[in-house]
Amino acid sequence: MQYSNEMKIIFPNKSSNEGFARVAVAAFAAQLDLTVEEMSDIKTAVSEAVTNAIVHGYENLKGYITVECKILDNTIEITVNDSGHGIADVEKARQPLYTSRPELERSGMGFTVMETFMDEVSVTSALGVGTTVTMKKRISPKE
Amino acid sequence: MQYSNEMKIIFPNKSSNEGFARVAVAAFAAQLDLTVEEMSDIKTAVSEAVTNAIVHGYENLKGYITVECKILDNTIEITVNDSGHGIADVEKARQPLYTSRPELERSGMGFTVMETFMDEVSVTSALGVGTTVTMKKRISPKE
Amino acid sequence: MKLEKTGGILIVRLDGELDHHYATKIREAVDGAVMVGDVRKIIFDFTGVGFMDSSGIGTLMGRYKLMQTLGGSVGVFGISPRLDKLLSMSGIKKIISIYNSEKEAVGGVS
Amino acid sequence: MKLEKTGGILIVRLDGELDHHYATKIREAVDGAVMVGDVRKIIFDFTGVGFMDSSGIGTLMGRYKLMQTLGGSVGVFGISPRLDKLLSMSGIKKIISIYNSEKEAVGGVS
Ligand SMILES: Nc1ncnc2c1ncn2[C@@H]1O[C@H](COP(=O)(O)OP(=O)(O)O)[C@@H](O)[C@H]1O
Ligand SMILES: Nc1ncnc2c1ncn2[C@@H]1O[C@H](COP(=O)(O)OP(=O)(O)O)[C@@H](O)[C@H]1O
Repeated sequence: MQYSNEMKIIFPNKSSNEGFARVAVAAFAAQLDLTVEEMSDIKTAVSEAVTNAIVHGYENLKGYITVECKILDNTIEITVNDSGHGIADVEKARQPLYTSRPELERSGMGFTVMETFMDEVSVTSALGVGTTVTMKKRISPKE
Repeated sequence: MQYSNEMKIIFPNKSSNEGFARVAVAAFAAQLDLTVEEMSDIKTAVSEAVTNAIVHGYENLKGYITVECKILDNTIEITVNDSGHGIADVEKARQPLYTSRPELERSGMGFTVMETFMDEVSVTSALGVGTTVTMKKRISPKE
Repeated sequence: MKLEKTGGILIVRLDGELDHHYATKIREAVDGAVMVGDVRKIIFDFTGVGFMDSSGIGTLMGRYKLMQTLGGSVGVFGISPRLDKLLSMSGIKKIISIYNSEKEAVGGVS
Repeated sequence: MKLEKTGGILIVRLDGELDHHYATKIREAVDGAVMVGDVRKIIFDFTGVGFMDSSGIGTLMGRYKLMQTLGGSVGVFGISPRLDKLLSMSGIKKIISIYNSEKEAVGGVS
């Protein structure tokens, strides 16, 4: 039988909630037997996706961000959703160093960081509808 | 202008999620300038309400628990909801040492602990519909 | 959680957060050890417990009832002021012994 | 965050989690101190940073650009292996100096 668990958190697009989102996901992920490195990978990826929702998704709008986590055996799947502006060209957006907001000192490395630290990253987005980033990480079994 | 923030978490009735719920609320509450004591008060009260939803609300059913937190200036309001069995007699349930599940080693002190550590506790419940516990705590201003 | 049995005394060293989830595991482990036999006293070491809710009270109450049936007793040590407050609320301090140290607990001063 | 100015060197001691929220505060504080004048070099002390995401890269890049305009430079020390990995990804290590210690950073070995 497979072990499974899930959770969802919803919060408004305030930058002070970036830390909350990271800690909440980390607390949930802790039921997997994670190394310090794996835990940091997850926290960093969540931070990138949530920051993107706040900075790019909603910009000056007000809105809510949803973070869902699912654990199935030794895989964790994390989905970050906003109902903001959306991305016109996802392929371009995912390129290292590409940012639409250099004046906000974004580095353009957000998606690259997510891809580096997670095993799979998929992005679905529609202009005026919003963006959903889904990330998966397989946790290596510890003896 | 009043500072305000809010969040909601949703998770299934597994006892392993009790710890997750406490940490998530604590991470959110941390934006208030809390003493260690105030933080422990909040974590303990959340733990009681979430445990009740798991042990009494859903018993052997499967279901979801929702925890909502709202911060308005220096007050935190926490609402714990289940769509489980409900409580027939809320007044009786709130009495110290009353428990319907002594065989599960419940002490009957859950509501008393919530009332001791929070400033206000209100309970609305309907049989077959579920239970909602709303708790408020005013955080004393630090200089 | 670590269990140590010396003579008729079972020392249960708790760690982490004593909630309902952990309480279920403590109950199983401790009652298992007691059933193996020859335990006259259970002593809980709370030194490593950073959090407790009313599930901890239920756990102590349950072990008290068990030991009462078997003609034994229950004691605790390493209680922080916060845990003391929780235990005081329930009246459980009247039926189990709170010790200031492991030495005192094992020595059986009550 | 603590700012210390000695001679033309501004040391910025960071603490906690370097995300977008904190990055905004660092930007304001550091640029404010630089605008007061006479800063030839900004040195970031990362010893107290337990977490960083790509916002940290943007913050360093931004200060690099500022100091380039003013004819100064940016250095960092106290980088953990994990932070080093993040900085390596972006190529920023080619334009700012990574030092092994505060002494080395202040001494200006680059
Ligand atoms: N949630 C989002 N909503 C709208 N646009 C986004 C979102 N996430 C990313 N983008 C777009 O993709 C670009 C690249 O994102 P990323 O690689 O994270 O770099 P950065 O956040 O530093 O700009 C962003 O500059 C933005 O234009
Ligand atoms: N969410 C809930 N759903 C159904 N019944 C509940 C719920 N919360 C509390 N109760 C009822 O109220 C009683 C008293 O609760 P409490 O004071 O927390 O003590 P305990 O949980 O130790 O039994 C419970 O035994 C149960 O009968």
